[in-house]
Amino acid sequence: MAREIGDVVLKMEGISLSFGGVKALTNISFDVREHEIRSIIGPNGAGKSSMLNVINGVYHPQEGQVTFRGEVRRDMEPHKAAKQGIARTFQNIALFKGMSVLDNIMTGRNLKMTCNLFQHALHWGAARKEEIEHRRKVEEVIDFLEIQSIRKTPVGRLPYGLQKRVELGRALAAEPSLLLLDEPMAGMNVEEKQDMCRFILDVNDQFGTTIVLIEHDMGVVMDISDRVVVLDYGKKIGDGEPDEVKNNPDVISAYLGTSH
Amino acid sequence: MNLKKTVILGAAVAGLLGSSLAIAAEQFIGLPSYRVGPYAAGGSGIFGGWIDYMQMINERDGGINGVKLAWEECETEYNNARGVECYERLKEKGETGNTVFQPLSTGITYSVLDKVAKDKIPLVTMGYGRTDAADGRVFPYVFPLITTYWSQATTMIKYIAGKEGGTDKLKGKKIALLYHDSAYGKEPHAVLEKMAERYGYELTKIAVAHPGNEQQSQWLQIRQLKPDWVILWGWGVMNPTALKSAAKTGFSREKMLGVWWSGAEEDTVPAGSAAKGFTAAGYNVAGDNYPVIKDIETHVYAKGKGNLEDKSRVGSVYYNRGVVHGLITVEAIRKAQEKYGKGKALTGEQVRWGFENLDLDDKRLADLGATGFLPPLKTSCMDHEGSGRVKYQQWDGSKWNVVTDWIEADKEMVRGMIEESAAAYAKEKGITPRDCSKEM
Amino acid sequence: MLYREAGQFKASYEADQQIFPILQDRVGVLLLIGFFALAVPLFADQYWLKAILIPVLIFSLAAIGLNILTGYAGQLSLGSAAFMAVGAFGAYNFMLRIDGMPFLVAILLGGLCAAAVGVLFGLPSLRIKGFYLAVATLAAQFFIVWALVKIEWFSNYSSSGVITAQEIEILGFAFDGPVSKYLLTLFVVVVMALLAKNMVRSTTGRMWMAVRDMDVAAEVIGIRLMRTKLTAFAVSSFYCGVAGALYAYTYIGTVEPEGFNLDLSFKILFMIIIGGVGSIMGSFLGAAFIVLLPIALDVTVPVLLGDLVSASFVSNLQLIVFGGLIVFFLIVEPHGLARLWQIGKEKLRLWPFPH
Amino acid sequence: MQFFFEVLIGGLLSGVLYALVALGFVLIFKASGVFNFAQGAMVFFAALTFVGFLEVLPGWTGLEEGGRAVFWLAFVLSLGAMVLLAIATERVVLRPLVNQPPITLFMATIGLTFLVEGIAQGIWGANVRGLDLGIQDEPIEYMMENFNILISSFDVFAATVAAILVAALALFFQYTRIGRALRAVADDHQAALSIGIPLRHIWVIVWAVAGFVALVAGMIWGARNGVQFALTFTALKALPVLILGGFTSVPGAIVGGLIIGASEKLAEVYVGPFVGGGIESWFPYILALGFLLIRPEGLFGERHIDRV
Repeated sequence: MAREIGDVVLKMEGISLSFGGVKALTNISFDVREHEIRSIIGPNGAGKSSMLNVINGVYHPQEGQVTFRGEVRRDMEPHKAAKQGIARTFQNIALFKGMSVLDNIMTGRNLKMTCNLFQHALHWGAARKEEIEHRRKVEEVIDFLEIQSIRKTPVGRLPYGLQKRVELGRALAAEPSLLLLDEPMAGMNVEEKQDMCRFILDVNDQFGTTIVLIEHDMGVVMDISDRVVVLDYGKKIGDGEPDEVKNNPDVISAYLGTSH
Repeated sequence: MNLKKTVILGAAVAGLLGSSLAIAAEQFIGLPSYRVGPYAAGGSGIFGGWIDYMQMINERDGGINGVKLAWEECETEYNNARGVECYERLKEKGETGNTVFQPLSTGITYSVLDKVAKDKIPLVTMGYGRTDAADGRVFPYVFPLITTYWSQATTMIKYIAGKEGGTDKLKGKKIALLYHDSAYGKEPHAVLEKMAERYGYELTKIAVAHPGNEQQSQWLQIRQLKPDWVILWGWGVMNPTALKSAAKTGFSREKMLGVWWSGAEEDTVPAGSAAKGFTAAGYNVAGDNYPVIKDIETHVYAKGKGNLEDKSRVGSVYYNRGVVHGLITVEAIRKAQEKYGKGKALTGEQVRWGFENLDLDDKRLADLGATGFLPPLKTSCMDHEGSGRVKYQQWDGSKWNVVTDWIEADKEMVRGMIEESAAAYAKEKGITPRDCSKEM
Repeated sequence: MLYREAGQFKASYEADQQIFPILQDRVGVLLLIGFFALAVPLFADQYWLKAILIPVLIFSLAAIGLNILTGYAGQLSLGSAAFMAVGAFGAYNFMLRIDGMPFLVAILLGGLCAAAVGVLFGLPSLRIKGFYLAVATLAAQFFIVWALVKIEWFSNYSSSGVITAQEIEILGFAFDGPVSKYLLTLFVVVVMALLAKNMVRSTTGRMWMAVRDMDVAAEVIGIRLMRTKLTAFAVSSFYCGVAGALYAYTYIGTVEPEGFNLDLSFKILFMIIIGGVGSIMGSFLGAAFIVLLPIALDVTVPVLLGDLVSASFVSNLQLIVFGGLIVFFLIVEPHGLARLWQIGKEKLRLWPFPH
Repeated sequence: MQFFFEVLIGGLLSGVLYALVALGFVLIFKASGVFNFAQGAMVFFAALTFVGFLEVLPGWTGLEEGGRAVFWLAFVLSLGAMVLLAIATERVVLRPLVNQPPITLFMATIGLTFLVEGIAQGIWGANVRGLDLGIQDEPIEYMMENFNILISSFDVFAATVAAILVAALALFFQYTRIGRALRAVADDHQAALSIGIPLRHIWVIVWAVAGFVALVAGMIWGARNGVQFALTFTALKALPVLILGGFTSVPGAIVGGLIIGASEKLAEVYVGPFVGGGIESWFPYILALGFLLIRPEGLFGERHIDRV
């Protein structure tokens, strides 16, 4: 690949998270480098989604620290994470069901819009210009994801695969520097998976976006990831390049279910 | 529906006799009634009595000097917006438009208050509405007839003084005012406070939050306070609850005095035996032993034309209050006909004059078969109240019994306050009061 | 045939983002406004103006207010009437206490008072959701009415706690007749409805809807929940407040705090649910429906049945039919009249060539 | 101090009565997820039907007026009416609206409110009626003489009835087949369906049980304040109880009722006089609101964790 992997942009150190006594994550550390595709894998309940939720502030870990672009923190509010350029998608699609595809993706740009309520109410001058300018950006995303024909459709009416794509679009509209994708290919057929893979690689390639990915499909993960973290029961059991991880005995036993 | 029938009948008769004969004149009265919701019991009683009285006039006398009464109901649900709609809907009906508007709701009264002077329709509010409207100079079209809340409050103190053995005995007495926490419940505050200054009794005001179906804390307060008298300024379910709670806390019902909106069967029956001994004011009395009620029975109910489904309610407080509404309305029209032409349908403006020049003295009341049924009444340009007298009735466990003669309000005190308040209103609204010496 | 967007190509995003992107809609709205602004005053009688049109317009405005909060931002509220009361009493006091206060400014200030109170009572929405929040907003309903009754300054120490709206005068012209009051109401309501429409189709509206549809996701894309919810409360209460001021000034005249009771709050809620949750147009349809239906029943039922059954039964029958129709409408179209309207339009779009 | 206890105990007893009304809401919300606005109207309908039957039955059957036989016959008939209402509600309102969003169902119950109110007053008339259950609403002498504390015998009776009812419902839920099915439905509609519990039957049953609770509540409140339209307002007393206790918790309704009852009375007595009184209209709501800020799901409500 043409892109250059850069320095570490995100560093997780000793993260522990529990819900009322139930431990979801135990003392986990790993890092993410600029421009790379970093995957988190593990069996169900391994704590993968919790990890993403810690990164962008939805969950607040009890211990550990997160360093993102030099700023050290333990927890933060999700909207601040968004402001710092972290965008994400969700395991169970979290689109705004009552809105059209276009509006959903437009919401992704809300942080870049500066007009206030009164300007919106009048919809004149700056507000109008802003709306059109951002519409243009959103249309670029729509073109990129090849969903032109459904832009005015309410997302609730779309099939699952397209909804996933729209959700990616909403995240991309924010022009993030770090993109967190939670099982972007779950429940898709082979063809849809291929499309999605292509989009992920293109995003990484064209925009240079750093991507943290959770995925179950091992084939896909091993194909597109630069490095992989393996979690099991909230603990890290492996970390490294795909080939390295593939041959890690702990990982093998976790996936085959022999060690527990 | 009577309107329709009479019109059709009239048209048929006119057709028979040839077109040269005019259709018999009709006086239209719009009835903004309410027969559903929380106050349906009062509404159906009052409007039932009122309609029955008008029916009786049509049946017995053939109308007022030959002018038949016609009416139409409009359901307000005791709701302000619905009331306004009814007012506007009824306004233009009938030959000469609506004669009079009596909404039986203070909220609706306020909602149409600004409109009546422009539309020239008298607004009659008996025992509710805006007290200072008794100043006819500022409110030419509003008639809080017979008596107002402020007048009533003064009669309550008079009644208590009578029981205690004179106004001088009021000194040091404790009176608690248990009131519905609303504009309505606040009405008597100023008067009672003023009288407290004059007579030296100690007034404690205790609010009951709407709807008043829980009064535990208020009555425990009363139990602590040990007042000599409790004035119950209640409304709806608050009344039986107060009586029940009084019984529960061992306060004597004999020492409880109710406002006229807490002195009907609807207030005492639900309280059961707890209501026994409770006394309440009334500008009309209960009972079917009056010639006017007997006439309704013979001319209306005997012919199967009564408005009430449950005939046993004839003679109840609310029913009789409705009869008073009917009676005064009819008398105002009769009076106005004397000036503007007998046998003619009159406009609201003309009937307004009738309301302003009512003179129901003892003799007239006797003619109407209503001696003791309602107080003598004489209105004028200055005084749109006309009487200010109430009787007190006591509940004996099964019916209301009159226990006093008509008690006169402290006119001098109330009148001053009315004029003050009306003047403030006139100033705020930029109204120039009429000069009553120029009125006929 | 007439309602066809085929052939209307949008060459620019600007054209696609107009308030009414389809030509027929633009023309339709203009015609509608023209009809209500020009034809109605000429032909409608006083009854229609005073008893139907003015209240429908005012309730529509309140319904838009509630719709912004409930329909767009997803926060269920049962306190709209109380915010109307704040607007009415606010406007009254500004008119009363400041000499030469222009009427339109007074009602806007009344609306701002309502907005401020709305934000205060909106604070719990940050933690409480759904029906819990709805019941919690009842606190606003009861507390505000109680405070308006108790604190006599609000009603200028009037003995009965009521306020009487001052005469309306704008630039020397007195708005005292039904036609002028109607036009004034229409003007305010139409302008505010258009502003609302603009808000809900811009970022503000998208943020509201995002919070409504999925608040966690909204936060993740950078929407500040607190600010968005409170903005919705403020704007919603502002609309209700202005509606309340109009209610006092162009409709009822003399109002008491109890007039803004829970029943009125519920009525406004009915309007948006029957009209269509999340639709400005639906607010108008719902308000018209809820105002007109009982009147229509009151006019027709007695004529049909008057001689057969007692007056009380006729009244109760109206209530039964009203309740039954609400259930019926919800079953036929749970998304309200606005959706029916949309479906109608879609049918029209294809007519006469259904595919 | 004696006054304080008087207010406290009176408040707790009233609170039980609030809880009784709240219970109806909880049952329906638990089983069908519907916030049943018509609960107040159901209380009114039940009480009015009961009193109506008391009035007409002697004429129809020749039974002695005010006798035991008439009382129980009227009770059974009213219960029958509530079951009919439940069946009709399920058929006409709930079934066609299944899977609609909660707000639509809520609105439908508002429509139902008008229907029920209209039917109740249409059939039985608008007259205000008294209801005598044979228990005097007077102070218990023993407490008066020994502690000078005023406690109403009727309130104690009502609280006992409510307690028995709650206990009976708890047993019903815990130990009967239907009860277990109801709990299953409350936990998970889909799961309940998949193990073969007919949801429609469950809904009818739960609405009928709520109707039964409404009947008992209506009789007690009716005996306190008269059987009249204002019975529908009892719902307003129950709502703060509901949010305090949690929409889905039977014990929550009871504890919530006790807290609301006691605190609103104490507040009215000790705080009311300083602010002009009448604070009972909003105090419970503000209290519940303050409480919700600390625990958004109510006292015993199920904690909801957003999973993303």
